[in-house]
Amino acid sequence: MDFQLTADQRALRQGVRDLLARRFDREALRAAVDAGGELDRDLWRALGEAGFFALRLPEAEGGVGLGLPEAVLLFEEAGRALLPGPLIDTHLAAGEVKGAAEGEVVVTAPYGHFVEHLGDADVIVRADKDALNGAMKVRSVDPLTPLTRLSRRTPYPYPPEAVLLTAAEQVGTAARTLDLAVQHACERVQFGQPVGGFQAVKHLCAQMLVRVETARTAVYAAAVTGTAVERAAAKLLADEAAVRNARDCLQVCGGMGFTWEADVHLHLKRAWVRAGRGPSKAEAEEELAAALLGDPA
Amino acid sequence: MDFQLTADQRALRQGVRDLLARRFDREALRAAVDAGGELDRDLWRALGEAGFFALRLPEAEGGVGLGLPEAVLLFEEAGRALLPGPLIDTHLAAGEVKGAAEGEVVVTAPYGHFVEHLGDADVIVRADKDALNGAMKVRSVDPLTPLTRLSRRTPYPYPPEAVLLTAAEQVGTAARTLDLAVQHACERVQFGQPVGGFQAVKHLCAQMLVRVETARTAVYAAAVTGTAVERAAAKLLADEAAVRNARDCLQVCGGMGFTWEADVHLHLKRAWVRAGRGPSKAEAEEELAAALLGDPA
Amino acid sequence: MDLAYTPQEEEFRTELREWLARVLPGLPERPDPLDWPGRRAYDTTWQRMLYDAGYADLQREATPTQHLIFLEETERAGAPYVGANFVGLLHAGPTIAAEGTPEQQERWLPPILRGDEVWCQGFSEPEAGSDLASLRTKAVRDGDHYVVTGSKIWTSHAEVADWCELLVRTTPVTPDTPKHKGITWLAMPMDAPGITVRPLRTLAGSTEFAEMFLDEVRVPVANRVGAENDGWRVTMVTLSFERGTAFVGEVVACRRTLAEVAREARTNGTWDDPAVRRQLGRLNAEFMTLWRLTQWNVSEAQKTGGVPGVGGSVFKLRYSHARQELYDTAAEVLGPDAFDLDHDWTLDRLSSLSYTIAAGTSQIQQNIVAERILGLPKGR
Amino acid sequence: MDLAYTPQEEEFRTELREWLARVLPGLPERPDPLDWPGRRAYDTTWQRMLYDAGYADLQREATPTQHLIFLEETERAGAPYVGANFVGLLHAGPTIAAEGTPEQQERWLPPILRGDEVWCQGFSEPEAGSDLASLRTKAVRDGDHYVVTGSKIWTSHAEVADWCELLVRTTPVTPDTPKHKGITWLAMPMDAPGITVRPLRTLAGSTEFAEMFLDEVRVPVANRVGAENDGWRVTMVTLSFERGTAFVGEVVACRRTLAEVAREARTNGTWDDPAVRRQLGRLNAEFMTLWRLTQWNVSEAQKTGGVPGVGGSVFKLRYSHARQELYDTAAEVLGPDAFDLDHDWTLDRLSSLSYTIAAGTSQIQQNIVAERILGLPKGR
Repeated sequence: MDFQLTADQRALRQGVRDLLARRFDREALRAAVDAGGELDRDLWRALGEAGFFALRLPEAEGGVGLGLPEAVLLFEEAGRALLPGPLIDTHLAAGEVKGAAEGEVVVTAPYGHFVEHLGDADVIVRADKDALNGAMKVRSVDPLTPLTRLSRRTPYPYPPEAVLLTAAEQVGTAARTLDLAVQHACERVQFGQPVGGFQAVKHLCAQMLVRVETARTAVYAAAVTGTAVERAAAKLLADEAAVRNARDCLQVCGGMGFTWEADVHLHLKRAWVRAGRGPSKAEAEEELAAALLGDPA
Repeated sequence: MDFQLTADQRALRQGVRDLLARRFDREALRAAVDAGGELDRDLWRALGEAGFFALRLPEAEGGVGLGLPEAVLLFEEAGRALLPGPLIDTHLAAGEVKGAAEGEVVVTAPYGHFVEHLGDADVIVRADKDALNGAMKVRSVDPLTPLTRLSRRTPYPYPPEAVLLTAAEQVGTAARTLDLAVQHACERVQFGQPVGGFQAVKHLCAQMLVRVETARTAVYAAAVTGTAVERAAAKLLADEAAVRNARDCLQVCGGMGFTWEADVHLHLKRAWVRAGRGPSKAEAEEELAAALLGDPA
Repeated sequence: MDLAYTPQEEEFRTELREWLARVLPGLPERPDPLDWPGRRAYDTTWQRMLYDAGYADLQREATPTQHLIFLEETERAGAPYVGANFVGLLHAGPTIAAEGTPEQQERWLPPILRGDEVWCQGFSEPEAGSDLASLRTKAVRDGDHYVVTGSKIWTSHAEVADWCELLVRTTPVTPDTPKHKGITWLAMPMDAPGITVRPLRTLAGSTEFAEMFLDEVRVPVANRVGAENDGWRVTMVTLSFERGTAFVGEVVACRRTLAEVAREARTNGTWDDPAVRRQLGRLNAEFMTLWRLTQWNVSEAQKTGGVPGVGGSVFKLRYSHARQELYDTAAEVLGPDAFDLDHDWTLDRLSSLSYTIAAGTSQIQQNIVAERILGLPKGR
Repeated sequence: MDLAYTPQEEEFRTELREWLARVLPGLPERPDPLDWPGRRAYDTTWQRMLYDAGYADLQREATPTQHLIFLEETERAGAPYVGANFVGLLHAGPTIAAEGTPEQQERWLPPILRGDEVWCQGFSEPEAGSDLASLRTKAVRDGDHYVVTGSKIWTSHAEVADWCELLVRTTPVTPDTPKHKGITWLAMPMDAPGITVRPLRTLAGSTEFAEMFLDEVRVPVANRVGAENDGWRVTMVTLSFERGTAFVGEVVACRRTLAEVAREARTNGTWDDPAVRRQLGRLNAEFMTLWRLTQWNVSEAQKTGGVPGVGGSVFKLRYSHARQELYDTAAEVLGPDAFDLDHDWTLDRLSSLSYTIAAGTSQIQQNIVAERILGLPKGR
């Protein structure tokens, strides 16, 4: 047993982090917000070139030939950077939809009552021909995720890999909001000391770390084992970690966190939107409960 | 509107508190624990003389002629002092069962799957003749509340006043465990200061106070209005305040709180037993939910 | 201990209801939230109507219970909120009433009550939030003026205010002058040269608040309320006593919203999930009791003339949390609509996020409760 | 990143299983919990069996993963717990192994591994709980002995122990000698005159722990491990590194209990309440992940030879909370049985209350995580 990142996996993660720092820095993020989540096609192609979409495509088919454990590392970084776009749908479409692997096309797909980034999408998958009949763009709570509301719930289930990759993105948000909270707590001085010196702030941050570590472990484990029940656990814990950490980050940052200029609200809103993908909390819990009546662990 | 205690009500509360301090001090409490909750008949008669049981009986029938608002003050004090015995059943039986009002007899009644203090009881009410067939004494989690398990659930509902008076007892436990926590936090020195100087301890205590004030208000309001929905709110909030405050008191008191000699466990165990009386959390919530669909508040 | 209203109170309520029924239909349309002059005009028109009807100065002319009835009935009737008159009626006005000279009271109070003049509040600063007393905006005496330089934040209605109740530092912090001692309270005319107001966008996308930059703004010394360097005490006189009425309208509104959420749940089928239903039931207990707690606090104020603000901390801790839970539950009931900013509850959910932060974070409130009510020691 | 066991690890597991299947049926009956000599005999018999089979010194002879497998399999097979050998095997022993002289190691380690000698721990004191370093039990040098006076608390197995790993103060606290600097580690023979052991009853009604009163107990200087006044460092060497295996058996046991609670819910009908069901599902996610987190930490220790104890704080924070939730849920499922001390889960619920307190309260653990992992500043 070696349930630790390999050297290759660590290098992969660092590579993506560096790429995103270069190609999607804070300035680019705020520009994307101002653009209402409109996609930067150059960036999309850069992601394609870096293997973001082709990661799990066999090498024989021009892909990188890696697996879900590597994919969750990528999507955690995407979540951390608040990278916009139907990343998961395009990633899943690599090898199926021409140009997806290379980042030449943007692929989206309906889930539940919504399609994300419909305006920017070149291809829509998992949709029958009249899926978009009567669909209406809504004023999305997440400025980085344009949402179109379907006239009826899509009958296609959210793919299992998409559930897991969404959970990985949530871990990215949980981790990043912890970083933001810690940074603020070390820098902001009130009552003559950094607010991070106060136990109440310390303990908020400590619990945020506990959530990150737990959710990340669940996501990694689900990526390695690929079982439905571990995936449900990963989704449940990662949704909770992302939403609660973003909330706690806001609390730590106080008034400053409540401004539009602070990034924390972008994480919170994205975490809400991601939690709406795939099984709900209740559905995940039901799946996990049912598993208890099977063979004892 | 004058939703404050009257001078008479304050005097009544102080009177009961003084009586219990005199007749049921800490030594008596620990003696009762050692006696496995066996009742002190002298104390029972003293309670009777003080009007504890006859409180709501009309003066014409030899009672004190007061109402539920006064009764909840009494039972809050009883809860605070961890006074043992089927106080509520005997109080409700005053005027119905001879000698109950005076504290000459001990009256108990089944609820759910249990009868409390069966061994000490002179009279059992709300029970048909074969209610006790096959009943068995259990090793009660609460050393001050002997429990007998019925062979089947009693068909008699727990009386509305009993629900409210139980909630009042829970407020007593919530308030008393706050006192214990604050006392410990002021006296116990660690790392060169009273532990109450640490924010984490402060905030635990502050939330305990918030629970006490909220639950107490709910109980008083239910006593004044007498409505089913306010009673459900009182039960819900008081159960939660009692159990969570006892838990938090234990956390504040640390290792010392974990010993048998500390009183906090007696409060926690009693709070668990009381929460088992009358509507469950789910039942109370359902009643409160149903009320939302009635006339808007 | 009772919850019944006296005949006098019932009469006050009846007359108020009749008046509301008569005047509300004649009100103009509500202005667009982005139309600041329109909002000012709307809010001051309403204040003038209250003034003419004798409801303008409830803080002083009515009992706490009547005040509660006023807030309850106006909320139920869908009357306008205090809006732009908030600071004048509830902060600056009471401060001037308590600590101002007769001339100052005569100058400033009537226009507030009539809705002629609007006030804003210049207390918080970018570096002084929870630690308000560490404020740095500096006022230097120059003849019969103070020359004020610094910046303020979270200033509501700054764009349309006539006056700003401003806290400034008149003596630098030194070992001999602790931070609370060198602060002075000034009434700053908002048309004075050197004031720049910049809207501050919140995470809800709105610009309810502003930043205010002060560059050598000259404020007459005559506009100082209380003594120089005594501004902290002057401010706390108002802030630390209340009548328990601060959240009356909001609690009434939350209870109405909760009932609406329950009906929405019933309509869209989420009601059939016992977990959703019970959560709604739990919130009913919560807000029903917050209402009773309000009545308790108002009754206490009625008896004593005003209650220490620490009791308000208990209320605010519970209420701010309950309010956030309410809108999280509303989002769960709404499902997909919760992602749509055109649904009121989505915006309300976003703005409810400030409740555990603004006007004293929950952490600060817990310190207050622990130290001032429970007597726990200040730590190292 | 994988969760598969290597062929060597699988072989270790298979051999262990075979051995357990062979020897467990031959074990004597479990002694009564109040029969201390019986419990000692039972626990040391088991330790001797492990020794003879080569499983006694896994801390040094096996990899962390093998150690995890050992703890997992013995728990699943219902083998005895480490019991009375806990302190010897997991605290005193490793300390002596790391810091003792060759003679000390020769004297004390083999009897621990063989189950010949039982150790207890004399660290905590009535006035030194979370703040362990403020301990006051005093040792005064008298020739080649220390004369020890003071009192200790929470000493498990004190009644039947041969040795006590004792922390004593050899230099009083002064401005020049901070509290961590004057502490010394001693091995105290439990048959020395002057030791009084008094059972300490917990809220669960059990007497797992004892208080220990020391009245001029003479301990040879030769029994000191490490230098005089260096006892804090000596102790921390052991306490601050771990292999991630501390809670392996408990997590396995909790997962089994959770499945039993689910089956009980199914049997008694509470399963039909979605709220109960989902809470069980939530706990499944919790404990499944705590198991994965254990495997993560053990894998890290396997790579690095041992991990800093702060990682254990993260685990303990989550685990102690989850364990308490598990038994609260069990009580909800049990209904009336939850009030019956004859039901195992009722007692387990009571003892689970100590998990957020013992071995570093959750508050202390959060400080550790915040300061040592996240780098937040120490406050005033």
